[in-house]
Amino acid sequence: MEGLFTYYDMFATKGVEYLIILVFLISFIFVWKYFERKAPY
Amino acid sequence: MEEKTVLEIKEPEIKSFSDFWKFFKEELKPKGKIFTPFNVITFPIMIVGYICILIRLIKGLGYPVTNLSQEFPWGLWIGFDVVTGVAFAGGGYVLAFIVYILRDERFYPILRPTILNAFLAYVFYAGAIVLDIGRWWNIYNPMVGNYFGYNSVMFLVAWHFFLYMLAAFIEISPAIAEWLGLRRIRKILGTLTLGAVIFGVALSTLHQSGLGALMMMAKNKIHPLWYTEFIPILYFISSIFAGLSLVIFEGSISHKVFEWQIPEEYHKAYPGIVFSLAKICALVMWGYLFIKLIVLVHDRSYPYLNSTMGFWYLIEVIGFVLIPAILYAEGYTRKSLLIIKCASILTLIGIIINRLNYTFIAYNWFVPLAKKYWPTPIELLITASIVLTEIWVFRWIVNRMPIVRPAPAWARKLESH
Amino acid sequence: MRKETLFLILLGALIYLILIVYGIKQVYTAPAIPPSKEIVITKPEDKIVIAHTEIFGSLERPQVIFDHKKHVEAIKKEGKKEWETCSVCHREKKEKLTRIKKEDEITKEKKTEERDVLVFEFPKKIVKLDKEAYKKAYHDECIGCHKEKLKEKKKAGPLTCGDCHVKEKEFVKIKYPLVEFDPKFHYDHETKLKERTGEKDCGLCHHTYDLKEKKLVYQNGTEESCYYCHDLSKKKRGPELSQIVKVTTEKRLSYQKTAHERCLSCHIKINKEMEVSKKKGEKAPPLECGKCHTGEYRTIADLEKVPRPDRGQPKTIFITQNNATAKEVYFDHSFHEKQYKTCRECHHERLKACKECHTVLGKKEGNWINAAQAMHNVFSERSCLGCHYNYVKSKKECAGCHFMIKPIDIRSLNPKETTCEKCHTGKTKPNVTSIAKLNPNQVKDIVKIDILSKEYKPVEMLHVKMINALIENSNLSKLATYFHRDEKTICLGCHHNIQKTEIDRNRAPLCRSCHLISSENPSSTKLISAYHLSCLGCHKKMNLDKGIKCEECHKESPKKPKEIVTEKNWKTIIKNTRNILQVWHPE
Amino acid sequence: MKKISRREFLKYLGSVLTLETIFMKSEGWSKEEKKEFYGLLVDITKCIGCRRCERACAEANGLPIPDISEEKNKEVFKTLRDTSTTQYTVINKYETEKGVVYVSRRCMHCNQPGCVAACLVKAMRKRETGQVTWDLNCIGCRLCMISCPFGIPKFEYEKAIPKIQKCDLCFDRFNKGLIPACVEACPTGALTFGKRRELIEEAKRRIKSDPDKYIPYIYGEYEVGGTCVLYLSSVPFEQIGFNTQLGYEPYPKYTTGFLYAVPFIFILWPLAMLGFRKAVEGGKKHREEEKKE
Repeated sequence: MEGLFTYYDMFATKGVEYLIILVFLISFIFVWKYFERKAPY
Repeated sequence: MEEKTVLEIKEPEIKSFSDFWKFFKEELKPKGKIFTPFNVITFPIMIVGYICILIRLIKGLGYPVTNLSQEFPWGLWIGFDVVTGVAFAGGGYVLAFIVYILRDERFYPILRPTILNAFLAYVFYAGAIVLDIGRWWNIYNPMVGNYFGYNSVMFLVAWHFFLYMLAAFIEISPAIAEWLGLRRIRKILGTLTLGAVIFGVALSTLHQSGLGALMMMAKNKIHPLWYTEFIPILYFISSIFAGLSLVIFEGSISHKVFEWQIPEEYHKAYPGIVFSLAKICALVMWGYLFIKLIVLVHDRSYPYLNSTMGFWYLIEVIGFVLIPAILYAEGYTRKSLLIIKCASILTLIGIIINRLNYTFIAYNWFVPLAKKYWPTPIELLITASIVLTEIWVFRWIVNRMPIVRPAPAWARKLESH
Repeated sequence: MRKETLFLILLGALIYLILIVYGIKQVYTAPAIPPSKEIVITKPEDKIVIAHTEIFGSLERPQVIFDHKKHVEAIKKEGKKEWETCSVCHREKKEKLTRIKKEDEITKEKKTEERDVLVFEFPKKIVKLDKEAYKKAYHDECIGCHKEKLKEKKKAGPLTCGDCHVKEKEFVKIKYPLVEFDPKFHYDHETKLKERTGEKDCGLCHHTYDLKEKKLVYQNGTEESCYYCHDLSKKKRGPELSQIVKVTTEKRLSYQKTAHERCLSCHIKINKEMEVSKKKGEKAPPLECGKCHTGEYRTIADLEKVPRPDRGQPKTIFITQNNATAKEVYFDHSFHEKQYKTCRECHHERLKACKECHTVLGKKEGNWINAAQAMHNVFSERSCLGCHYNYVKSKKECAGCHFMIKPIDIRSLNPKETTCEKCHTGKTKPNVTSIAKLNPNQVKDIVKIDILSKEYKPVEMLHVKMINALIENSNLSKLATYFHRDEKTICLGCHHNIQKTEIDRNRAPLCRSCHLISSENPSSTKLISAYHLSCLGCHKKMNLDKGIKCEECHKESPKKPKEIVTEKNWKTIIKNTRNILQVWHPE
Repeated sequence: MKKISRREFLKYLGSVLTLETIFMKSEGWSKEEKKEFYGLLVDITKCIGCRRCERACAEANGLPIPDISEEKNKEVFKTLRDTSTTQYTVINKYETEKGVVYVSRRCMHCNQPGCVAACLVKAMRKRETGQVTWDLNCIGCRLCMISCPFGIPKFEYEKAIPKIQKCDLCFDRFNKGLIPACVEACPTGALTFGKRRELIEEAKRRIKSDPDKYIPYIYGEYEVGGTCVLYLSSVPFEQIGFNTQLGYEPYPKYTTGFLYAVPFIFILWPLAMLGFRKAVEGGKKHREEEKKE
């Protein structure tokens, strides 16, 4: 019933999502380094 | 190891249709031994499967044939054959994209088998949809006649199946031309492949995500953990690493089976290919996990995690995406084919579970146990026979056409890439 | 290395297999909605739930179920009388009350007196209202006492946390049935206390709170119900009472606390006196929970004979106000008193006359609800019209017709003189006689309804028999005889939505004249539904056992086939046969 | 091409215009009365559970006729039934705090139906007058069963020539000017047929006239974007088998996200890939030249 008689914030979770994306990009550096760690084939 | 049979390729002189027919009949005869263990096991299953298909056509989709009910309109055939089969065939467009668009020549040796696999998968698995269609005599309605239901996702998916079969056929047709030795046609087909690839990749992105969009309108039936607005995106990305995992898994088998066809330098290059594929898979899965996390947060469905369905969701996400991703990464860094093979098997099972979740496990999850769906023997038999027929046809083609072995000299010159 | 990895792979495969099988089993058998765990006990043998959620919020440890009876027995075993046991755990308090005796506005005598009263709150010491203080107070007193008993080598209660905070009892809710201090209780207490103290002294229980001096005051003639100030659950309150309620909420004097304080302290005092005086045959006032919280309630019929507490209210009143325009309304107060168990039903704010707050133009004390609104509001339980309307809609005998008749609301229907004069009779007391039976020739005896008969035979309605039955019903109740006045009004039960004057001219219209057999307009009820809604509706509302099933009103007509739909839909039948393949496969 | 003179040109233009108008008139482009949604108002407080609507519906649609005698009703009401391939509408009995209540379950004929948006051969169609009807050109893919928020379309699995069975609000009878069979058979006027707008006004009038009889909510007014079948009840809807969490978005809207994106992907992907290929190729040639120097 939300939205018609009560206020429903559609973008409430946008903040957390941006944080997650940040974390992903940072993690990508380590993942890339991880792949380069051993002598590449 | 039995002694390597000599690689004799004799090119037929095909001038007229009769030559072709004569040559074709002669090629129909099986090559190599007949009573191998694989043949002995699979042949009876296929025969029984075909009988079941007949039963299905006569008796319709009632209980003894399938366990479908009003609560579960889609069962194993759509869930496994069509949706998972097409996801596995995703390797075709990914490799075509890498080889033809990113011009990365390293993957050339496994390009042709993957495309053949994709083409056959579409023909057989997507073909299975005809079995699941209740009024199959109207199957041509969306294609021909004036019943174009352009408002429906299924319309898009149906047309794309048809078009992608064409695109894949054009991509594989050079091999057929080489088999028949038709030089001029081979030249023309060579020019078409780039167009077919670009059209194929565009088509594939759409209907891989389209299969997800089919479930978009079951909002109140699918468990909130699985239902999101981004199902198409999840389906598309999971089809990338699903396809690649199948390429790795099937590659390892076909390398053993078609050992005698593969030249030395392809053999040496094979591990390198597999490792780079594993790397791509690991990265894509890593991205997929984060998308799942974002979707979980976006739909605020994380409180459902501590319920029984939550437990099953975690098995699917952690057990079948995170762990295989780690295994792929480990396999890449440790350079061990075995770990990568295990990871690919796990991902394949993961994709099957994910697709079946959407079709009948997390679908109508609140229905009591008595009404729940589980596949009947006939359904399993028919699915198995379709898969096995596809493998048999694959083997027939690979034994004859230059799929696994390099193209004949004159054809290689044509490759102006 | 080969065997090792093989073993590792097999192990991994096994774990995954178990996970999948277990997962699917759980998913397939999990109940969609988890069953709610709350257990409600309505027959509590003197057990109390100690949770104080208003202080602790969501509890870290499960709630404690305290067995009050066991503890009282234990203290009794140590030689204490039953009425002495209370002061062991509950603290005593001095309570000051100033008594004022007034005869027509002059204060005769004014004195303050003091009484010692037991406060029925557990932590004996007065404790600050926060988690730590409460926790410490409870633990000191409970565990302290248990430890003492252990030192004296006596059987003592549990000491460890788990014994009191029992996990299984986490969702137990204990509900004590409400004690209803109905007029019989009030009358018995009045007479007994009069014998004991010699003269009628309402000050023993009643008092009011003087906002200016912030003291408890008792003035004769202003006795009121405890619920007015102490019922903290009720939200809406007039401007005057809300101040007092603010004080009671601050001091946390909820109805439950004050009732126990007032009743049990008095009972203990009497028990003590009876111990000394040892008068035979006198029943000691009860002290155990179960004795008062019995759960049985007396109905209005039982309380018919019981005299209501006398508070100087007149027997009959002519309701009027100084600048009222309408005529006076004769109101039989004593009769209406007997219709309710408490005065609060009508005197919802203070025990004063309605006109003190609901003046003709409305006053701040009355929340600006003027007299007309207070008396005529159809949807409130306290107004005259509202109460009559609810009574008529709920009572079996009246609901038959009245469930269809709309309430007379001064705003919607332009009220005519006749309807107002029913109540506004001026200074004269209206005398109303019961309605005479109907003479048959005046009205058709049997009415045959056959206009719609298709599947069923026509209906023979025993018209006069029904009317006489309704007249009998109407004569039984005083309200009905007052308002129906003559048998013509009974006809309005079914021939509704028309003026009574037409009925007086013996012209009651047929159902068909307003209800069409079939019409495009969705708001007009079809004839077939008009018949069923009114006849079936009336029988169901009066929950008669006859006249509910189809057969009882109209038999099935044998000649016609049992076709409900007038016109067969040929197109769908062709559509089914058009599927030619279907014809070849006879199902 | 012979240069045509101005007069010839005007003559030619005139003939085209006349043709145009004739064509327009015959094709009925003239502004005819815009068709409006017809719907059904189900007043649960009035239903007495006599199941005559079930039998009328079976008679009108050539389905097996149910036995609706008193004893059979009592026995049938023991379990909650769903519509099936042989019953387009069913009555279920619910014990609620307001006593026994009979609830009729049927297709809701949504304004924006999920089943119509799902059908790839336009077998499920939403007619201008509000009815949602099924047709024989269906291929039986059963996506409509998945997309219906109320789970109404039923598929005849046991038949070799299966059909999707569903109430179509007696569309054929409606075209002949008749009201649906169940409305005609209902003795207590629980079912009322009429224009959706009038039905909503009527429902609001009924709520206003007996505030304590009805709960002030018309089920179907906003549910899934509004449905043509509207329900009035004296008991909260979740207690009598209605799903009140369906939200107000019409179900087809959930697929628009995907379908609207399709053309853009078809345009952008090929361009991007071609561009990509050129860039990669350019890069490769460049690197080869550098290696040569």
